[in-house]
Amino acid sequence: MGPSTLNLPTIFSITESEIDLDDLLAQITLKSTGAAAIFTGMVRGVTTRDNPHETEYLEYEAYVPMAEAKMKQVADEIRERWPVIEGIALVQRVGRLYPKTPTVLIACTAAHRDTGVFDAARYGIDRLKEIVPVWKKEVGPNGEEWVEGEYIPKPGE
Amino acid sequence: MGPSTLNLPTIFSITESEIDLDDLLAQITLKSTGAAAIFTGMVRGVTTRDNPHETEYLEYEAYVPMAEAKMKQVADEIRERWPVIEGIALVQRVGRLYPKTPTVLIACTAAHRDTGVFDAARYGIDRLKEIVPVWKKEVGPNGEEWVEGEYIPKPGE
Amino acid sequence: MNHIKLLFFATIRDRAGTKALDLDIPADLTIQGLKDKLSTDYPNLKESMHSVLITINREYAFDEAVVPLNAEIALFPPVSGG
Amino acid sequence: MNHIKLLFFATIRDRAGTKALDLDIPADLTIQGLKDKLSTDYPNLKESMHSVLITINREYAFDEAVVPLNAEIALFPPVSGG
Repeated sequence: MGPSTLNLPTIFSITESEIDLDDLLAQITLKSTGAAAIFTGMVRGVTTRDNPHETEYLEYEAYVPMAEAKMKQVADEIRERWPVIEGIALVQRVGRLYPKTPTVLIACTAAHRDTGVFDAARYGIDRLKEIVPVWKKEVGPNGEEWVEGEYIPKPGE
Repeated sequence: MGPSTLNLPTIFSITESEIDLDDLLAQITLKSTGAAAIFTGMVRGVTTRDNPHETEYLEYEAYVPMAEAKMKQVADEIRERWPVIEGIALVQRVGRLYPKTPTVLIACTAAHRDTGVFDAARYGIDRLKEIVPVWKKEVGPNGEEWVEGEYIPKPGE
Repeated sequence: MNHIKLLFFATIRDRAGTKALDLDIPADLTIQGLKDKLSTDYPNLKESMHSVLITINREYAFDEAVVPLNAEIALFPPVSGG
Repeated sequence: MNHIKLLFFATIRDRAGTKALDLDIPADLTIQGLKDKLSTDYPNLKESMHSVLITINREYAFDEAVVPLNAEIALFPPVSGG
């Protein structure tokens, strides 16, 4: 079996700095790692689905200590569902972010690619968007507007 | 709808250089991009599944012009199955590669995360391992051995 | 009495006109009671109280919960990170 | 006659003892015929001919295919990249 859970790298952070994929990936790669699934979200300058519009920039803010605690919780949930996961990184960038800029990253590593590493990353980003207290205000040619989430956490989440 | 397929960025390369995730991601990010799913494989120094063993390094080689043509084909197959995909990068590193080093990357971008971008990346790595002519020799404490693939391409692949 | 710290984020902060507030509340006040008090004292917030998310000491909390002593309470709309 | 270029990779190259070979073959030789010829001329390759993958001008090819003029033919084991 792999190394004990205690020593497995878990990174979670709210940051104003650029997201460095190569550095984060290196930090969650063990000697037993053979596969990584990474999701990144970026600011869309042009949106065509639902309500088509353009975006000049997004202004992100976070309730930092709670956000980091909830990211830790998302990582714990991932490890509970996919015990083969070795390293996990969850990073949310905040501040004023322009189109094409990566704003969020979820990365999961495992020994092999066929034991859930893709599903784990997918779960991570879905969950982050449900329970991690981060908000964004969209600024475009028609003024500014807060983006409204829709998930209502249940007791114990 | 998004930009016409003709202008969509598609990167495919066999390289001896380090894989730069941030740079590749930037190259396949459009103004309409909001999500990226990235898979990377790396050299496992310690393998526990099937035949447990240690690896000192892997020596990769490729039939370069055909490998690049087949990577292009994998990208075309992805676009046919998931027309929402915006940018695609497929990179295989060759040469002598040590544990923890990323050896391969598949990245797909799309406007949103829920329209197939994860499945497209998963398909890309599975397909690359079936039809792209690259081989690796494993060197460890007990000598060296070619890693044997098992897929037999069908006519027209 | 219970001395608590309130934090507001996103739309709720815009409506409250402030990021944070120190508040004295009765010792056995529930989250529902706190919402009622805020609706009365800060009319701008009244409409938001239906859909607001509330946390007690950085965990999601619900209407029946009693606000603990010296709690850090945050009020914000459903999250929209990513 | 048909002048073709053969390329060997991985295990097949190790057994052939060379990376590439120029070869003259009969004009209507099939891939199966080429395999037979290689098994005879290069006994080290005989065992590999059962599982070898063969490409003609960088596309996967099968036993019935006739080798085109001046073809680039590659022989290799199932791929193992990634």
